[in-house]
Amino acid sequence: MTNLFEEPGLKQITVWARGVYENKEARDVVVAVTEAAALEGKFVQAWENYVDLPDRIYVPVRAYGKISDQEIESKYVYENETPDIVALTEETLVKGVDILAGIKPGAVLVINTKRPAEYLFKFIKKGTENLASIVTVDANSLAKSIITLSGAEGATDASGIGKGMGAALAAAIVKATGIVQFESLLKIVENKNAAKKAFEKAQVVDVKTLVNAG
Amino acid sequence: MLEEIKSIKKAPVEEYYVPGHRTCAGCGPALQYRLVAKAAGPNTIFLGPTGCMYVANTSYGCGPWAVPWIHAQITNGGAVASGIEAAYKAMIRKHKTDAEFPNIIVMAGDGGSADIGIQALSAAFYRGHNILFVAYDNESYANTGIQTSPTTPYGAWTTFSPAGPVIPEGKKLMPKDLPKIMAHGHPELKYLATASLSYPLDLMNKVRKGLNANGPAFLYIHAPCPKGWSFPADKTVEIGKLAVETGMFQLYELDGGEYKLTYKPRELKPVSEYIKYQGRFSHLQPEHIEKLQQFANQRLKEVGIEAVAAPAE
Amino acid sequence: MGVKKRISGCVATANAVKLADVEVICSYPIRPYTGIMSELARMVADGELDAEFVYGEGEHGQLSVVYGASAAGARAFTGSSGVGVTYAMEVYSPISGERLPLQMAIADRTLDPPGDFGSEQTDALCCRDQGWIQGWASTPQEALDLTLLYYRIGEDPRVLLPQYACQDGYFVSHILGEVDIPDAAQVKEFLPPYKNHHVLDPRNPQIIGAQMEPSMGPGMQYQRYQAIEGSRKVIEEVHEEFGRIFGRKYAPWVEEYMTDDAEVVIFMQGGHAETCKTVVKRLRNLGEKVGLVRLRTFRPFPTQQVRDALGRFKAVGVVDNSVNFGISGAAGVLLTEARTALYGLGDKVPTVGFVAGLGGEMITHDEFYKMFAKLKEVAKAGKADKQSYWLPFEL
Amino acid sequence: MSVPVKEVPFAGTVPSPKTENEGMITGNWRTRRPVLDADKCTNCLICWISCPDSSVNQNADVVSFNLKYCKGCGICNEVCPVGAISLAPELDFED
Repeated sequence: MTNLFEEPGLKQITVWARGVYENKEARDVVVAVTEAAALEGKFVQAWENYVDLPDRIYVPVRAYGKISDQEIESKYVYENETPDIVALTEETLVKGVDILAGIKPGAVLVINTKRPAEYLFKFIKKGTENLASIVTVDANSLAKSIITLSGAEGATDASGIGKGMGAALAAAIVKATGIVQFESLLKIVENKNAAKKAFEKAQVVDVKTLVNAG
Repeated sequence: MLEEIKSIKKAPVEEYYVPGHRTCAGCGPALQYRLVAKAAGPNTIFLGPTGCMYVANTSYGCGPWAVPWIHAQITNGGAVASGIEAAYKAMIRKHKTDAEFPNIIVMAGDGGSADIGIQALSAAFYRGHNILFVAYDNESYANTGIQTSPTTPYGAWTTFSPAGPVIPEGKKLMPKDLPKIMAHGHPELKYLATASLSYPLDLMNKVRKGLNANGPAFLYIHAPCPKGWSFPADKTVEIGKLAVETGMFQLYELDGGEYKLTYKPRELKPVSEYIKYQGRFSHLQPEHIEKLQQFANQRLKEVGIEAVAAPAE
Repeated sequence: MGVKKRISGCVATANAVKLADVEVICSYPIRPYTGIMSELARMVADGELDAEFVYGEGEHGQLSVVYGASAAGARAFTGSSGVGVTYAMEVYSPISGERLPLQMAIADRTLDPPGDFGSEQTDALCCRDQGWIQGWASTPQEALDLTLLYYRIGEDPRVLLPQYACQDGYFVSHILGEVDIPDAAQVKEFLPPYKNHHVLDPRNPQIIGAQMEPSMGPGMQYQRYQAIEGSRKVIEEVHEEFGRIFGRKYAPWVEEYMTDDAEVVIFMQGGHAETCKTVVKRLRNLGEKVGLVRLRTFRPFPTQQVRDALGRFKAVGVVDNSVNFGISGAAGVLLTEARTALYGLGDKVPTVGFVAGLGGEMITHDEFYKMFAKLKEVAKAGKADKQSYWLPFEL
Repeated sequence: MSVPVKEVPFAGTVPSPKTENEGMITGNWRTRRPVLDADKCTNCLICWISCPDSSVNQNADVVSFNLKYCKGCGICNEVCPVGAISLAPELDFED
């Protein structure tokens, strides 16, 4: 059954965040990356997890993106069941949250953190067998999170896409995965400076080296 | 008869609003809920009209109450409580239960009390049911992501009253004064008080007075909301104190028909001290802040405090 | 044994509520059901009934009060008519979803505009899909009996669903009829005290109505579906026992009148069926093979029983006493449900819709006569040339 | 994925929890952990009475924290009159 409905070439991005304080940033990451992909002629979709809303301060919440070469047919499959890319707007999410649930082989984990990947890897208890690399970037040092309630529940975000820390996190995703051209992302995000610095500074670590070290 | 709690150290250790709920970190309404439950004790039935304290507390088919709890619609907390009370009265009288008459407490938000719920609330008090109706005021429809309610202050940004070039102050209307609406015109009312989570002992004792009143009692609790008001989650208690110290909220009770101030700030601070920590007011211009100051002065005057606050800078 | 009195449907219902020994009643005035509450208020004031009589602040409040009362473990009663029934709409689904078997009497009434106070089944039919047991009484006697039957069915631990006991406003609710009021001992035997396993009791704390995420939604709805489907067996059992105890036997689903060798029948529910009976009888005297099938239980809808009952005639006319603007078949919900029941029988049983008695107007003998005449034509032709007819304008 | 019917609570009703609601464990919300300096704590219980999550425990001498549910809001740190509570990054702790 699953194979019958598989959509080859469909990539899924799941961003985990802390409610209220980073909800916009999570939404911005998926919107920025998918809008960039749309500029490149891809079919895209971005949305927030409805059950996670209304978000509460610090509650783990998810935002999703889908990018494909073909028209997306699973547009109302409302959770990303097999993500290719997982990103965290906040580092503590590695602890006690099943962030890698369902990831595809070769998946990439991108974390907003000052800490090294080796340290964070210790906290991830499930799903690492399919994980190819961990990308770290100190997005908080490049841009602040914008806390706003506008844009939630399907409304228009009056504060602008990629104005805050999400621009940096999106850039790290692009650097590690090449899912879109970095130039495309820059056309979308407002905080281009943060995106550029993140693109430059993000560190990609092969999970194999972490497993061997651990 | 529930006895007066003399100090925080003498407050009951037992929790009836236990850990494990999906309320915000630093949630004011959750804190007041815990204090109300603690003061009320085990022989209590809670009703939760729709709102944050329904949805956030019962997400995923579970809940944090060690006492019975039932959902009511956002419209009908007062009516459902009336039904429970009438049922217990009749069942006890007709020997259909050997239970003791319970404390019946409605925990309604400002929408479920001052707005869509006011009809059921007023009717329950008119009829004289022996219930305690708590209106926890976080000054917005918070569960749906912060929309204006009748108690949202003038000038506050919400997703239904955003500030913009055409409407620079955000919310243009002055808030309803629910405790005064309740105080005047409900002849069966036995007890009414306002409280704040920042004054926990006062709050718990007002809960007990209300439950001891043997008739309809109304408690209006100021419950700062870090999400909706945009202040850091650790500042909830401080914001609650500032509301009282600036006169934006007044602590009083109406017991036996007379207003009594239960806390009088030693020195009133200007309203600007209160609003500067809250993102929802960050767009306000001096003329808007002045209007808020006048609003606070007026409310203070109504409860017998002459405003001495300096005008906003 | 009981006593016989000439009373209205309102008073008959009130007597049943008294016999059911309810604990909480919640009132709000609206014609034509008001008489039920006035009668109950009098009974409470006179000490005939020991119950809390709560003045609702409106129908929404009424339903909310009995919701709370039922959740606290009390047997509870309320009622309404017309726009009052629709004003309370928010509260019907929580009551059935939380499986609180309280009862609401509906003396039906047309909806506004323009403030017509006459009988029409539209109000009650608006709430037909809320997970409540529902059916219509055609006489004051049946109104009394329906109240007792429904409490017993709804409170059965296999069912636990609320009930709308409906009667046509004015016709049934106001016109006196002879009613056998059973004695309390018989009712006690038939209707045991209300017990539920989820009640608000601090000695056994439970959380009632916690919020579910969408993944629990299908299961929650499936439970209610199972409850109403499962009630079919209970409805039959309870009717059987009612007959045994009270000596009045009702067919649980459809009542057939002079249908034995009938060729065409009218299918309908409610008090106007009494008028139809006269027409059937007179036409029979003239040698016409006509009959009446009266639906007694509308929810759950007895699909199989209706199919069995109607499937053997040459034409069926379905009388809808409600407005359902834009509905398939251009008549009413009874026509669509009857057609669903008959689906697959091909052209064997042509069906025609008749919308009649709207706004509280009576359905006259003459109108029923015309309906039967039309049905004879349809039976002869083997098909109808029109889906439905609005009376008196189109027939 | 839909929950099987048998696992859906009947009539939306569940038993009340006694001391903790295991259905909603919130310790993983925390980014900062409260840490007590027991030498400074006077056991005044202001932090205990001010916790929205009932996650400060009373003990004989000094308070402790219920980290299974503590969301790390930091109110305890704010209200402590003697500065006995501090907040440390949660990822500094391996447990």
